[in-house]
Amino acid sequence: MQIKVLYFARIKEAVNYSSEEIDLPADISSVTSLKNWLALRGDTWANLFSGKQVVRAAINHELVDDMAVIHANDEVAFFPPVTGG
Amino acid sequence: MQIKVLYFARIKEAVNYSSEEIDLPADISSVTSLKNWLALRGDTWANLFSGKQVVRAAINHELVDDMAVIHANDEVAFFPPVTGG
Amino acid sequence: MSVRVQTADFDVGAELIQLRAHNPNVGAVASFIGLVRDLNDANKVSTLTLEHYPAMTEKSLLAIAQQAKARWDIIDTLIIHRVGTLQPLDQIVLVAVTSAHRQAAFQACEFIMDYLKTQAPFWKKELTDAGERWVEAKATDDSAQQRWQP
Amino acid sequence: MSVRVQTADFDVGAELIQLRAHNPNVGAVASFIGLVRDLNDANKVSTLTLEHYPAMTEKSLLAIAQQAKARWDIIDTLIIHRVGTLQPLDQIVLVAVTSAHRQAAFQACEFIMDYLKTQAPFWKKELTDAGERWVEAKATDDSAQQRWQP
Repeated sequence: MQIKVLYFARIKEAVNYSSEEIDLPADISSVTSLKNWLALRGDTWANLFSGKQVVRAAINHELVDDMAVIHANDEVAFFPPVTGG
Repeated sequence: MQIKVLYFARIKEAVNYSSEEIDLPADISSVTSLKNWLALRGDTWANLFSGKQVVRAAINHELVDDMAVIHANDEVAFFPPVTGG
Repeated sequence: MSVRVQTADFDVGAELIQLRAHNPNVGAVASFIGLVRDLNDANKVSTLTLEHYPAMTEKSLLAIAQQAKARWDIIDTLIIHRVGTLQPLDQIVLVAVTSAHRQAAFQACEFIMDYLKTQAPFWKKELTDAGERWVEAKATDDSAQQRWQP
Repeated sequence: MSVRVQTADFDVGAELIQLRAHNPNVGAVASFIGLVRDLNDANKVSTLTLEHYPAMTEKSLLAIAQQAKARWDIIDTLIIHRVGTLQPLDQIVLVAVTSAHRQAAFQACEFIMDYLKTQAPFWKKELTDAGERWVEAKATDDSAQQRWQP
């Protein structure tokens, strides 16, 4: 299925772009499985998404935990713990 | 000994004046004994100072409890619980 | 630490700017404004008159600010309290605290308000549709103050 | 409930007057201002740049304000958060809450700040004398937020 993925802050800088359209393999349907799948893209991605760093996720502009299910056309965002205020 | 006594808010209105100089009998040396002594002045005073109402006290501009000792030339103030803010 | 008791109104925006002026250590300003409401105990309030004990009031407020300063890592405090006759919508009190981090500013600001409500010599008299009356002290204010005690 | 995310500065005095304007039920205004400090983790800070997630930010702040409204007896809330590049002494955030009585306003204001710090999609990058760096999230902010959970 087709989804949009956004990256913010230090993650955006590390992967060097802010958004992409991804056509997900059929077996990738949760935040966890998407993270694991992204981690296979190479060292930078493995470093970010294999669990060594805390990476928060939102689906369609709501914070979610890693168990959350991804649906077609969702906007998934990855970012470090927030530091506003 | 000579002291100054001030009254505020509903107590001032009840006794109908705001301050007086008092020459205390020798055996009156605490807030409690001063209250008991004032309560002997008549119905209005008894009503205020015999313990039916909460009457707070300050000596020389500091809140004190009824055990506090009064010294010559002290400024003693009596008032209801405060309601500022 | 600044304490003012006055009949005049105050400009909250200007006071807060003044309190933190030119101090780049200030990361947090917590503040509280108390206002005259038009309703108390189901009666319409038309005026609120604040009496105080002039020789004691500022001293008492300063002692409260000093306790807050001793207890939390704060930079500065401001307390302004009005006296005299006020109307609904009027400002009564401003308490503001500056600090590096927000927890200290919030806690000290609440502490000052809780102590001011129970220790500072002010008394409110309301003129309502049921006549003139002294405002009664609230048990909830006593318990709010007592929670800070060790 | 009003939420604004903007690059422009804001006038705290005017905002607070606006928030309580003409409402004689408001007896209490609790507010918090967050400011850029010139020192963080022992490094001199020259600029602070705030990035955010535009499609999510206001929605997230509104959800936090709604939770506060559901939990306390408050009248209105205002959240203004700046984005872009700021300098020491600059205002970052204003949170203000109006209510009849002070406890609800204080609690809701602290709650909103604690949730904003841990839930709203803002990220700070500092330019310091040691170079550019992303500000790290603090464990103390997580525990501040967790204390509100049932």
